[in-house]
Amino acid sequence: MIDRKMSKESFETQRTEVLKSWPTGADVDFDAAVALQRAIPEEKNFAAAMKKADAEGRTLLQPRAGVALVDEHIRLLKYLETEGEADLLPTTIDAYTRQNRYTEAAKGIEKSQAAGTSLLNGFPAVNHGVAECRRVTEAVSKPVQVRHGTPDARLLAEITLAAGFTAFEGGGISYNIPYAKNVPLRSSIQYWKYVDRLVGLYEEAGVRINREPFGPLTGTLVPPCVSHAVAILEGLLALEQGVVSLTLGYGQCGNLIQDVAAIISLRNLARTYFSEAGFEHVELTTVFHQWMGGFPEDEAKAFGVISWGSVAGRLAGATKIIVKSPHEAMGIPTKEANAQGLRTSRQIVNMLSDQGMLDSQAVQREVALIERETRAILEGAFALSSGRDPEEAAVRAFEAGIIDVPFAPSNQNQGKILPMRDNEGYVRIFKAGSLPLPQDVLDFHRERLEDRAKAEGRLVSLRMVTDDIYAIGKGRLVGRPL
Amino acid sequence: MIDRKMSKESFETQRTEVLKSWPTGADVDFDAAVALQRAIPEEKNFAAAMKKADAEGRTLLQPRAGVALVDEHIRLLKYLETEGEADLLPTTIDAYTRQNRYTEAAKGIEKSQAAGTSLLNGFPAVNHGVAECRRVTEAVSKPVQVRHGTPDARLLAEITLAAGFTAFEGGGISYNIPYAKNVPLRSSIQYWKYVDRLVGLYEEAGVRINREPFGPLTGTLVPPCVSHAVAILEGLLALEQGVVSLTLGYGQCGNLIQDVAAIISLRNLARTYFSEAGFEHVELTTVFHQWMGGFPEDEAKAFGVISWGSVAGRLAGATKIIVKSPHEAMGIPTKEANAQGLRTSRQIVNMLSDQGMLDSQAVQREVALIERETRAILEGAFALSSGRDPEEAAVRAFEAGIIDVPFAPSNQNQGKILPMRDNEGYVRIFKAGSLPLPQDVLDFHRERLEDRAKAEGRLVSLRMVTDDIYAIGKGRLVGRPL
Amino acid sequence: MVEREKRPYTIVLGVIGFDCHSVGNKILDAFFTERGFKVINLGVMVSQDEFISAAIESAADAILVSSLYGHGEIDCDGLRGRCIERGIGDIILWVGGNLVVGKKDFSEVEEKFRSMGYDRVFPPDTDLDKAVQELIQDIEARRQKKAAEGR
Amino acid sequence: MVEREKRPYTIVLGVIGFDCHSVGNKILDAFFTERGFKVINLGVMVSQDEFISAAIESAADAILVSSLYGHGEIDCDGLRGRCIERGIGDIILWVGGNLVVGKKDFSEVEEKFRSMGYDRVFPPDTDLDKAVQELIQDIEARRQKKAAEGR
Ligand code: B12
Ligand code: B12
Repeated sequence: MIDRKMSKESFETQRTEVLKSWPTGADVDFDAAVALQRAIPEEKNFAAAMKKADAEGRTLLQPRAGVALVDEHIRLLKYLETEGEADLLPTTIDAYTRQNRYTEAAKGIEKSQAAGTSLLNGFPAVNHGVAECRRVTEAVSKPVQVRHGTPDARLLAEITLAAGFTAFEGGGISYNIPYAKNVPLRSSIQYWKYVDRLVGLYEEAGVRINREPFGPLTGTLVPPCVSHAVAILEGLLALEQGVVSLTLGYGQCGNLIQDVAAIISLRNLARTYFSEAGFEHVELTTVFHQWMGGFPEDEAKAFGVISWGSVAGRLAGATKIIVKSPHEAMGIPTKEANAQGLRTSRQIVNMLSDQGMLDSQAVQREVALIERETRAILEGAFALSSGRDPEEAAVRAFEAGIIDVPFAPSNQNQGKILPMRDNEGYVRIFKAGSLPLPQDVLDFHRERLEDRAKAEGRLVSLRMVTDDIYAIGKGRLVGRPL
Repeated sequence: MIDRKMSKESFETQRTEVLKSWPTGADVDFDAAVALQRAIPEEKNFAAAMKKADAEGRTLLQPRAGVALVDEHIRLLKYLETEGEADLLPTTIDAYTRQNRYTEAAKGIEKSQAAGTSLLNGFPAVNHGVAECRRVTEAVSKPVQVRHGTPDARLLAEITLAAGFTAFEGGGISYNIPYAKNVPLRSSIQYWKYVDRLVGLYEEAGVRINREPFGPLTGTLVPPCVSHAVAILEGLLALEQGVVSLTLGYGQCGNLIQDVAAIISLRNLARTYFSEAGFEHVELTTVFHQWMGGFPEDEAKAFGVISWGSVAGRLAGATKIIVKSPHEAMGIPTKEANAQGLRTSRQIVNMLSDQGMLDSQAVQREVALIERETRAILEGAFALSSGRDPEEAAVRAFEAGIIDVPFAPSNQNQGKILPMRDNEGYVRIFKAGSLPLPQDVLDFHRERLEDRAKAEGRLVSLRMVTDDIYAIGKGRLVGRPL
Repeated sequence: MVEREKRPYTIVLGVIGFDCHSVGNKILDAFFTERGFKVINLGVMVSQDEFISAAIESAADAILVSSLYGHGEIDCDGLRGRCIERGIGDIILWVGGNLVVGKKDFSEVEEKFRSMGYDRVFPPDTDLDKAVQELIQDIEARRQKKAAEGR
Repeated sequence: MVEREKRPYTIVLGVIGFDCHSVGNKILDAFFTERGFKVINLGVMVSQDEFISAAIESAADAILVSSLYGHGEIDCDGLRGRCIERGIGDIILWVGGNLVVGKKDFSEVEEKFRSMGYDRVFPPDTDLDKAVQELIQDIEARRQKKAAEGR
């Protein structure tokens, strides 16, 4: 096993620079941070909560939420834990902070103060700094995670972990390709090595921080094999830096069999790849994201989509589900709407929790398919690196289009792949670009799409992709002609 | 095959009496009614809509709804067809009319006019009479059914069918046992023979009216074998009088496998029993009722229950689903809340419609169990009659407790049976009373309940039944101790 | 001090009007019986006069009326008056369930039924453990008042 | 009568600010291209100046700004002013998407962005077929006006 841990010197050099990049960085004191983290009771530690849920076979619920001002944000989180009955809390970061635009974030804070309502789409943790962020983690009684979409989240990680957050979402691939336009993949992976190493340092100091690569990517018809390949590469990158508590994610596609198979295969693949790479001590858990693409505007219909996500997430046996709100299509939810999404999901998960997981031959068939596809992509990627280096593999695979994320904004992504639903709503691959899938698999996808086209009396075409993008928002799964 | 059709004379004698029982009866003119019904376009005929949906493998959605005044009722139904996107419409009758208390209903109409809002829990069709009811069926563009709970619905049937309603819910058992206190079962079955014969007369005149025995009975933890036995007896009674379009129903229990198995077994059993009895030309369809027991008061949670019902109904392949509203626990829904329940269900059913039905070994096992149980009950019942007369079988079976409906108000029902959920939420039988189930089946039920009790660290007890009655309302499926 | 009556708390239970909802009624019966009350359960579809006759016959402390199906406003009106007419004007009258048609603000519903002469009004999600305490209080208060009045 | 210009309708498309939502942008690109427009698509994360430079360079008829992520109120403000400063003050400016933070009444949102100088404002469920008609109208009107002014 090749040790790819970032060197102490390299980390320290970067750290000095990172902490200087915005004034609030100066308040980060690692030893004080470790002391603070150690004092956090077990039931507020995210990694412990995930481990426990996994052991008990439970599925936890977590919303997304973040507003500009600290007190408002605390009120929001407290509401979600009491009225929303959330098991796990988030702190969703605003989009300026995600792009390290702290000056703009500061303007957003000011404007929000003036307007008396949040004009930012999240919580600008860096601007608020360690002490203010600590008020957040101390005010609530459930574990809190930082959720964002930041290619360079080094300062954000330093500040939030020092403030008592016990989980940090993201990764060098998943927080670049869907979230940025022209950040080199190599750079974002380097930035995220730093974050993972920081988590490793906490681990070495006796503090377990949960890490979660962002599974859904663009959230829009991403075939499971594509997001699984990214999840496993990011998982390896995190483990290499000393991460132990790792949650791999997947965004609901909408067909129940495919969604259940996706979570099962994600677990299988991760266990195999991680242990093959020499990582035996991994606290592996999964997260299932309720439908991440366009939602229906009508709240009643949105409740249907939310419920269906909870059904699939629970029947798949995911460790946690990220919950949407009935406001999804319209805008950032009020705390009330957010809590409603949670309670709908709670009712479903509770009612299903005694019923076991779904399994069937169809599920097993799909598991086998997804595993073959993902392996083909990963092996194609590793073939481009020496010593199965996940960093090299990722960078080269994106260059070569061996990994290709549909509809992504990044110029680091070839963008040649096009997904499409088959006649039963499975997300299949219409244009494979350079994905190295075996010919029989490609043929299988094509056949399934032809079946659909026949059923709809039209030819397989780009129009069907567009129809599929709109479909759930318009009240269906498959984008059929009217 | 013994012809048990009610004789022409007997029917005509009763008819004269029935039509005189309230002034509006005088307006019923069968020939005019047939002419009116024949002029109704195919897409507004309920039987045709059910047949078409069955052929296409679709699942239709229907709400419950009824208010005191005609114009208000028309507005309600139109709202449900436009804003609610309902496939089928109801007209739910008020509880005074259900007890033939037309004087009280008249008072309710008056008070509602004065109050400017409906003080009745349904539409008093008899008081309104043929011409006013016809305004209802003419105002809408979807098929409309009469839904009620009336032991003696002869006049109601005469008036509503003459007014262009094309479907009529109920039956001599299912509209007595859960809906009355001391109406002799033999009487209600006689009353319903009249209704079925009336439908048979329409049939003979070329007009197909859909009939639907009320599947869920008390709606509270009714084991599938009990409601299936009732459904099949009522089905036979209806077919004997010349009914052709028949929809058998089942109220969701909550465990997915059991619910899917229930619909599959209901269809299998009905086909077999009907053809054994010599009825080959039956347009058999099924209706799945979303959870009919106590609902959560919180609307977000209610949306979860509604969605879960839609999932199960669709995965079971039911021909239609009766939809609840987020107001269920609180009171008769506003038209808005009713439409919300419909749209949530619509989103689910649409998203699932391409995904096929659920099938698995577990489903097949449960189908076999339900079929054995139901057969045991039905054969026990038929053994008490001569020539497998469903009427005699039903009356004697209820006397002997061979059919026994849990929690029913009627003194015609022994009320010795007690259901209880097992550890996976299946509704099992705790106290079987005199149900003639094979010993190994009873042992199986008991084992499953003991499993649950063990998991909960308590003894199998009445307390668990009470806990189960409250469970879904309190956000769970199985009523576990806290 | 007046002596505390020893005989069991006696209550008449039933679902009023043409209401067939029997599940809650069965639960209330089991619940109050388990807690030592003497329960005269009239079941569903009980008329005002049946309630009163049963209460007179059993010398009940209280009548607990349920109405679930929405016609409560019509069915429950006048019960206090009939009680007075028939000589048990001071009996404790409780009512609970889904008392009116539709989802209404409970405080309005409470107000409405209070003004009809009901001593307490309960929503469907009533905490029965709390209700039982209140019932004992109400019954004790009534018994002591009656004893003091020397009746 | 002024002669109708023959060159293709030219539009600049992009998602403003630090907004990464690329799906709608790709759909708009495909949609307008299919309908014969010349589309200069700047993709996501486009600054105000990039929009204007692209519009000047291509002599565009209109700029179609998208904002999905909620910062529209901050990001979109001032674009009309910069257009005026840079000499294309009369360009057609459209904006659409989830323009503000939260679920707000659309008429208020429309009002707000109109007052920032946008000619038309679109919600996320915009009917694109209708929008394309409106765009042709707006462009024709602007071209004729310019022709009439003899510029
Ligand atoms: C998919 C998605 C994502 C994906 C995006 C992947 C990608 N790179 O594209 C991911 C997961 C990465 C993501 C991230 C974020 N998202 Co997002 N996302 C969505 C979601 C679910 C669907 C968007 C979509 O693709 N729709 C399908 C396309 C076809 O529709 P569209 O984008 O609306 O575009 C159409 C119309 O708007 C219209 N239109 C758009 N612009 C214009 C312009 C003109 C002139 C005209 C005529 C028409 C027009 O036409 C388009 C084509 O039909 C929406 C909610 C929803 N709609 O259901 C949230 C949503 C847009 N996201 C939201 C937010 C806040 C974020 C984040 C900031 C994270 C957070 N705090 O929650 C980050 C953004 C970070 C950043 N830097 O931008 C919010 C915005 C909130 C608000 N405005 O109040 C939304 C509404 C969700 C919500 N309710 O909270 N998101
Ligand atoms: C099961 C059910 C049925 C079954 C009843 C079977 C049976 N025989 O019992 C069936 C399907 C037959 C049925 C029929 C009807 N039902 Co119904 N039914 C329900 C449902 C879903 C559950 C009721 C239940 O069993 N709950 C569980 C028990 C334990 O709770 P509970 O009954 O509320 O009783 C508790 C409390 O209310 C309280 N309580 C009750 N009384 C009292 C009294 C006192 C003094 C105290 C302290 C406490 C107390 O304590 C009880 C024990 O915890 C409710 C809605 C709901 N709650 O979710 C509708 C509901 C009660 N039904 C309703 C209606 C209208 C009807 C019908 C008229 C049909 C229709 N138009 O929709 C018919 C009734 C015909 C008739 N003649 O009565 C409405 C009433 C509407 C309103 N008030 O505005 C409801 C609320 C549904 C709705 N939202 O429309 N129903």
